[in-house]
Amino acid sequence: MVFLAPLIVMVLGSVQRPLQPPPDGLDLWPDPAQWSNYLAVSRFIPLARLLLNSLLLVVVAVPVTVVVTSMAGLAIVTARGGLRRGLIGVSVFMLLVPAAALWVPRVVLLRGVGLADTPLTVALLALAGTTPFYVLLFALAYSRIPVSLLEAATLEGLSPYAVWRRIALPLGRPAAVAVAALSTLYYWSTFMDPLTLVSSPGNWPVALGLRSLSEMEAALYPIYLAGAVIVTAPALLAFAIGQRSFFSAVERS
Amino acid sequence: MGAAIRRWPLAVPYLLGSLLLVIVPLALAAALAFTDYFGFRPPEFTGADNLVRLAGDRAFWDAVGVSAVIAVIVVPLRLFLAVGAALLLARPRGARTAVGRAAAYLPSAIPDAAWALLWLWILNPLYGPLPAVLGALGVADPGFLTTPWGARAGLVLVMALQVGEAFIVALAARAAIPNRLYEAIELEGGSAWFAMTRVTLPLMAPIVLVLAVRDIVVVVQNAFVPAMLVTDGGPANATLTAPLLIYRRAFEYGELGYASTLSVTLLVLTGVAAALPLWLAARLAARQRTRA
Amino acid sequence: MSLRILGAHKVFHARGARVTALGGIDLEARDGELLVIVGPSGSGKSTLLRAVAGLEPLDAGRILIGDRDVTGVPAGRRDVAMVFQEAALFPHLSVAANIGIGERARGSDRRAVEARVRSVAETLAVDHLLGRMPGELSGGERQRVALARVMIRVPAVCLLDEPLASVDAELRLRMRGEIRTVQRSLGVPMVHVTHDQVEAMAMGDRVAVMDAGRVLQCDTPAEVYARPATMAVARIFGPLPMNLLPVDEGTVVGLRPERVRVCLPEAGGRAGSVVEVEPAGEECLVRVKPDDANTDLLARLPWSDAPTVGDRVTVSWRPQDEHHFNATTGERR
Amino acid sequence: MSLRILGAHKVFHARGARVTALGGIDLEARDGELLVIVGPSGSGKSTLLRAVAGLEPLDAGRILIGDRDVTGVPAGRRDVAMVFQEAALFPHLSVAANIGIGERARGSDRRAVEARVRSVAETLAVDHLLGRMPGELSGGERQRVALARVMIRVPAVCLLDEPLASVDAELRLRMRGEIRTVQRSLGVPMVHVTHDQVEAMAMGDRVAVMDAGRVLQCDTPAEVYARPATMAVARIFGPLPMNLLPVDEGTVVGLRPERVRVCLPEAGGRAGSVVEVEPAGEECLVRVKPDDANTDLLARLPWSDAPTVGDRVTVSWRPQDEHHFNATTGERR
Amino acid sequence: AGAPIRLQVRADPEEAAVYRSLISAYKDAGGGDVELVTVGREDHLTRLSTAFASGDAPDVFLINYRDYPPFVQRGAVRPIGPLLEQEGISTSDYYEQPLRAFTYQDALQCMPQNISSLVVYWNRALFKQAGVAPPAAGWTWDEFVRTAQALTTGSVKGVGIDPSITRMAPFIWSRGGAIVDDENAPTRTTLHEPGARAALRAVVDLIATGATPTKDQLAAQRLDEQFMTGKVAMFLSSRVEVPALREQRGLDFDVAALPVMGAPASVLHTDAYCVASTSKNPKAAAMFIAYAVGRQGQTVTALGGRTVPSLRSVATSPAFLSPARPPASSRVFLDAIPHLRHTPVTPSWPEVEDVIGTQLQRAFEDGVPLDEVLAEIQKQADPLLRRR
Ligand SMILES: Nc1ncnc2c1ncn2[C@@H]1O[C@H](COP(=O)(O)OP(=O)(O)OP(=O)(O)O)[C@@H](O)[C@H]1O
Ligand SMILES: Nc1ncnc2c1ncn2[C@@H]1O[C@H](COP(=O)(O)OP(=O)(O)OP(=O)(O)O)[C@@H](O)[C@H]1O
Ligand SMILES: [Mg+2]
Ligand SMILES: [Mg+2]
Repeated sequence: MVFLAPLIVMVLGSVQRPLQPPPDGLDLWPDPAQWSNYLAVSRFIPLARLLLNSLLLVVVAVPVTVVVTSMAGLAIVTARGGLRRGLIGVSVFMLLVPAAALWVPRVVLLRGVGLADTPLTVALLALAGTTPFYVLLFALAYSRIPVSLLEAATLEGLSPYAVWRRIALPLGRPAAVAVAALSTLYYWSTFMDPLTLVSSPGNWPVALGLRSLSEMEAALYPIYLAGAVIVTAPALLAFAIGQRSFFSAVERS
Repeated sequence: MGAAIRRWPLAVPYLLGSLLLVIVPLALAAALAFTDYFGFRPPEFTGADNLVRLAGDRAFWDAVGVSAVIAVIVVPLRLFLAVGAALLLARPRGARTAVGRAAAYLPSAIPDAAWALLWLWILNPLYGPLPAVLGALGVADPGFLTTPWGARAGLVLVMALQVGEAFIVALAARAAIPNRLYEAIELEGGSAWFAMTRVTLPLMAPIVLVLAVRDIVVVVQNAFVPAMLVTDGGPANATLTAPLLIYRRAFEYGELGYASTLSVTLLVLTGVAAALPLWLAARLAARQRTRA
Repeated sequence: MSLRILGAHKVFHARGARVTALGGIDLEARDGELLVIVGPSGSGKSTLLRAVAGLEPLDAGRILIGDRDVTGVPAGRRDVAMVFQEAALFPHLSVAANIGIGERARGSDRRAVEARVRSVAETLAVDHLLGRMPGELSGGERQRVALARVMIRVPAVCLLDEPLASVDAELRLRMRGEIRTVQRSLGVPMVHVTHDQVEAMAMGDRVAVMDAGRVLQCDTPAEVYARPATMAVARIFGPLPMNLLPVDEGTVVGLRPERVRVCLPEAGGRAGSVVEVEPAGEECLVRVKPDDANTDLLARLPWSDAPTVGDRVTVSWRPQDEHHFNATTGERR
Repeated sequence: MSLRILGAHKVFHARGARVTALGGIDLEARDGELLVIVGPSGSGKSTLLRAVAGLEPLDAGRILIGDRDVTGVPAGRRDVAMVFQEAALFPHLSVAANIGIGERARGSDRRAVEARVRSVAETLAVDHLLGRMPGELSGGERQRVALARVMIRVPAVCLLDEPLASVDAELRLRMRGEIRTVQRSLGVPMVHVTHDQVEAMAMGDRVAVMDAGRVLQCDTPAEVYARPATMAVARIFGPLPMNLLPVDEGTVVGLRPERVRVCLPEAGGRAGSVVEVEPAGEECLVRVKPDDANTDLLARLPWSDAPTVGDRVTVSWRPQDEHHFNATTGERR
Repeated sequence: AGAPIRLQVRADPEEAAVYRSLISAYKDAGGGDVELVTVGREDHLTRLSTAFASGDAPDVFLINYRDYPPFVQRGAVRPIGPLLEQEGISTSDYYEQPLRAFTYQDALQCMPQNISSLVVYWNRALFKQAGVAPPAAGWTWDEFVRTAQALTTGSVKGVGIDPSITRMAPFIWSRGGAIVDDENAPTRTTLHEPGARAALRAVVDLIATGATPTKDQLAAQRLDEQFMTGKVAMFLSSRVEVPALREQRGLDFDVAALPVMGAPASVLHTDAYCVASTSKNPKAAAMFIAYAVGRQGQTVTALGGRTVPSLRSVATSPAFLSPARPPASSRVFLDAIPHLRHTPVTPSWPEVEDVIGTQLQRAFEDGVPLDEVLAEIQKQADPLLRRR
């Protein structure tokens, strides 16, 4: 219940009448419900455009993330000795790097190679696995696969790529689904990355739009909350639809 | 001599991506740490000046202290909640599990700003339900937004419940434990508690460890959004965490060079902090191995 | 306390198909008795053990331990010990901890457990491995560790699912003795699944022959060997499957390969030619294709009498060595 | 193309201890030859196969397939097929897909692979399981599927690590034949690890006896059986371990239990008493404690001659059945 | 029409609409393409910094006076004076204070868009209810305190003041004190010196009367929201509050001059358009700025309600002054202009402000003795000022 409350409050708040004196705290029950707030959102931000950008971002970045991180995870699990320690060490080290330290150098670098400021600039992060955390996640998941399975596949003449594609990925499906879900959420809601990496508003994802809505006057908060619901809904909807298969994938060991 | 199986080429995309997006930028940041840099002109090399300044930068060390205090409380709490929820909801038991799982995951799906807004209301000293409930229970109101420790407690709550990620990861880890092992314990007449402490938790330990390291990093370095939106560092800098301070230093005061110095320092400090659970886990695992 | 299984039924639903793993099993393992179960792969042996242990709920039927009906009782409270077919070792625990985990689970003191672990490990010749992790063991070592985990306690019933499959011949011989000794000293019913016919005959007080989810015969090894109840039993039980020759309509004659004589063509009997010769120590296995039948005949002969492939021979046997079966029902006549 | 293993060395470091899994192995499996490896649990058999397959790097030594030195070649490029001791089936693929995965990986057409899969599945009697998932198979079924996966292709070398351990006797007999047929038609060297002595004798063109990381003897089964090179071989190889009696200083006499006669006390020989009788089909195993020695003597007798435990008996044997070993080196005299 | 340029402004979504109409008006008037980037409060500087660092800075950006020192001192700005001259803008048409504030090393760096100042917002209904006379021009601090006390009843507090140096500065100046030793080249703070101290003392005394919101109330709701919901009858802020208060149905408010402790004084709030030193199209940038601060542009932004125009002619036009749209007494903003002063221009000023704000909060809300707080300010802020 503690967990569910925010959603309820958010939805209720989003149908409050805007432009009335801010209630003492949040007046929970709206009377009457003001559904027009949802239409009002696009008066303030180009909602459709931003949603589209976000969708594009997710569609590109999430698969790339899953592919890059799961391949790296498999490499870690099958490497031995120094190579293995090296890969894990690099990943843990990168996990420790503060995001704030990277914003400025990153944008300087990406501009230098001409990759800044596109709707997909943020998706580049997927090449680095989005976060090394996902790589470690895969490494752990794959370390549970009996070694003899991977060995058998190799003996059957499967290339490293085929071992990954045909054996490791399906066997590590829980991890893949988890990483896909987590990275979807990440790309759907990240706003610091696009804020620093993408200068043209036309290329912004919706989270950044929502971020600017969040700075509206208190009196307009219902509209912000409506925006928040619009932005949260796809994530939740995807979760609700996928939840069964998601958890069943997670469950199957 | 021999031929191990070669699958390291699979790591190449990841390593290249990391090189471009993390390692090289980090190297740049490390270089900037020894400069005066404001972003408008090329950086000026200043040698060890920034380090000297760092040594005497009380505000920064205070902020590191605040971050440490919060991390010490939040990280175990988050792990406890995430792993606890994962264990409780590991076995499908109909609709309640589904609802429970969705609920555990939800807060992480809600935009930060909305989440912060909600907590501003929940913690509100006058209208908030939490102080009211505490009052009704006869517990003294800690002053969630008004006193230093109250604000820290509030921040802890805000961060503690957003554990959807860790929850899912823990759930996946729990699911990966072969059922056969539980059958064996069951046959031996081991209690559920025994199975959890001797089988589940030790087998989940590596993942919990990674979660712990990551949580430390998240709380100590990246989670300035709650601090910024809920308490804005106040009251009297009681919740001015290291990342928030660095953020201000870099972007409000425009000192990108010195902010780099602070970031790199923080990186080193978190490295040390993260080494702690790693060390602890190694010790524990060694004990576990032989004892059962 | 005896173990009784009454009318056990279990159907799996695999990819739409129904697999009857247990098709109504009635079986009893008496107090202090070692009941061996043999049967072809997939005949439901593991399923039966798992049902007894409480790991697999039955669709119908009851399980009684002594006078206690444990059908609905959770596995943990049945007081049943079991060695799994694939040694279920805890990968994060050392061999010593793996062996001792049950005792620890039941709350024994660590010191006391350590001593017990060492002694049972010695019995099973794994004491030099106590500090290792399961990932560092060979296949047979793993099975012995799993066995040690069970032998450390005194349960109400003891179940072994092919615990010696990967153990070498010499050790196997020794462990067979050990298991029997332990079982006798415990005096509890023990059910032992094996594919090794020699093991079945050597160890079992009684042996139950299973096929396709049913118990075909349950009697002393000697009796089952001497008078198999059905053709299926005749094929399943024994160091070598019985030769089954359809003689006239309605009757099949069964002949143990050990009782088949192979002589030079001149002697009386059926003529045929040798299609295969397998050496087997002092003996050899000879497969003969009789001229007047489609079924090969298997014979076990002393190595000294071994023919070579292609030889023309005559096969014969004594009439009293014939077993007669009903060709349609498969039952003994 | 033959398989040659030259000076293979492998040491594991387990919890501080050094375990010499391979202590300098030289071995050859000739073209079209079936080489059986037997040896006690933990003697390094699996490690040797894994080294040949390229799964375990050697500390020293070379592996040659034909004239090609594959020592440094990664596993995927050695063209070696292997059945693992624990059937390594892909749990997410159906049985059919498991069998066909290698063919598909090598780029064969799906149609063609399907047909091949079906035919090899029939050979191994798993065609009715093709649509199932590995989790829904019994232990023996799983091993047969693993075998099918190897038998579908024509590799340069074929390695089998106890592929029949959980298969029932009858099927085993049949599969033994199948494997040999396949191997002969492939005409490649095949190395087969087994614990089943009967299997070793029946199938092997030659047999290598391993112990503690070394090859003790490598010769035809008949020769190894007839003239074991060392006491260890004598114990390890054969359906029953050889009796080893220290007679005088420096010499141990070995006696196959099959050659030991047990008679009534009056007859000539050593007196003793029966301590154990294990039935074994037509025969029985009798353990006799001679009055003048500490070592028990094992004898295999026809069932009709079976004594009972406690009987006073005399054991005797023919002098030509004695094997003589050096008591200190263990070597044959 | 000139080359396309990019404009970055800090604006919340409502304000963004105003800038969008400004740009479309510019286009209608034959101007070139302008890409608008609106960024929220918190993110404006972050974006600017990273954009500058990566060489992708907007051509024109709007910046608040308080944030501007680092930018100008560190060379982010191209002096706008000469550029605007070419566009035919005569600075004499504009109020002088903001121009002076944005002049650095004798050159006009950025062109002010507005000229706001600190005023007292007051709730007409609550005044009527309490029977208190509306604030009169030139009212004294004591009158102010009395008014606040009179307004304080039950659930209503008399006045709310944020604990920040921009709120305190006018009183300090009015009382004859100073914030720093030298406004052009500050080397230390002077809040502990008698004039400033007395002004701060007066505020602390006001708080002690209970006429201001309690600590809990302050934590529960922002001052502007408390004003909207009638929980405080007066509060101090700049012009920025007007659009939101206007939207508030049923709220009848007006603005009044700050009370004086000695001489009249107020503090300058202003934003200006700057041309980035990296801009490749300074000409087009200047053209746009000329339009935006020109008559039409200023009228568009003034109508938005948010700004007090920096162009005199528009400031005195109905677009700004019309009493039809509250606050009726907008002229108060213009009346304050002669007494406007501004805070020092030095790169570390934003940080100094944060330090002072944190300490004042302790004095105002936690009851920490004023002298202790002032000593702490000295200790923390003075080194910052001395740092370049
Ligand atoms: N989980 C399952 N789902 C579907 N079918 C199953 C499942 N487990 C077992 N079976 C089927 O039930 C039958 C009996 O299986 P069981 O494991 O009891 O055989 P078994 O006698 O132990 O064989 P083996 O000697 O090979 O271990 C087999 O046909 C098997 O395929
Ligand atoms: N990864 C490992 N780490 C440490 N020791 C190992 C490892 N793998 C095997 N060993 C040891 O090496 C020796 C040889 O093992 P191997 O698996 O080759 O035996 P094996 O002959 O196949 O035995 P089995 O018949 O029981 O399968 C054993 O003593 C085993 O304990
Ligand atoms: Mg089984
Ligand atoms: Mg092995």
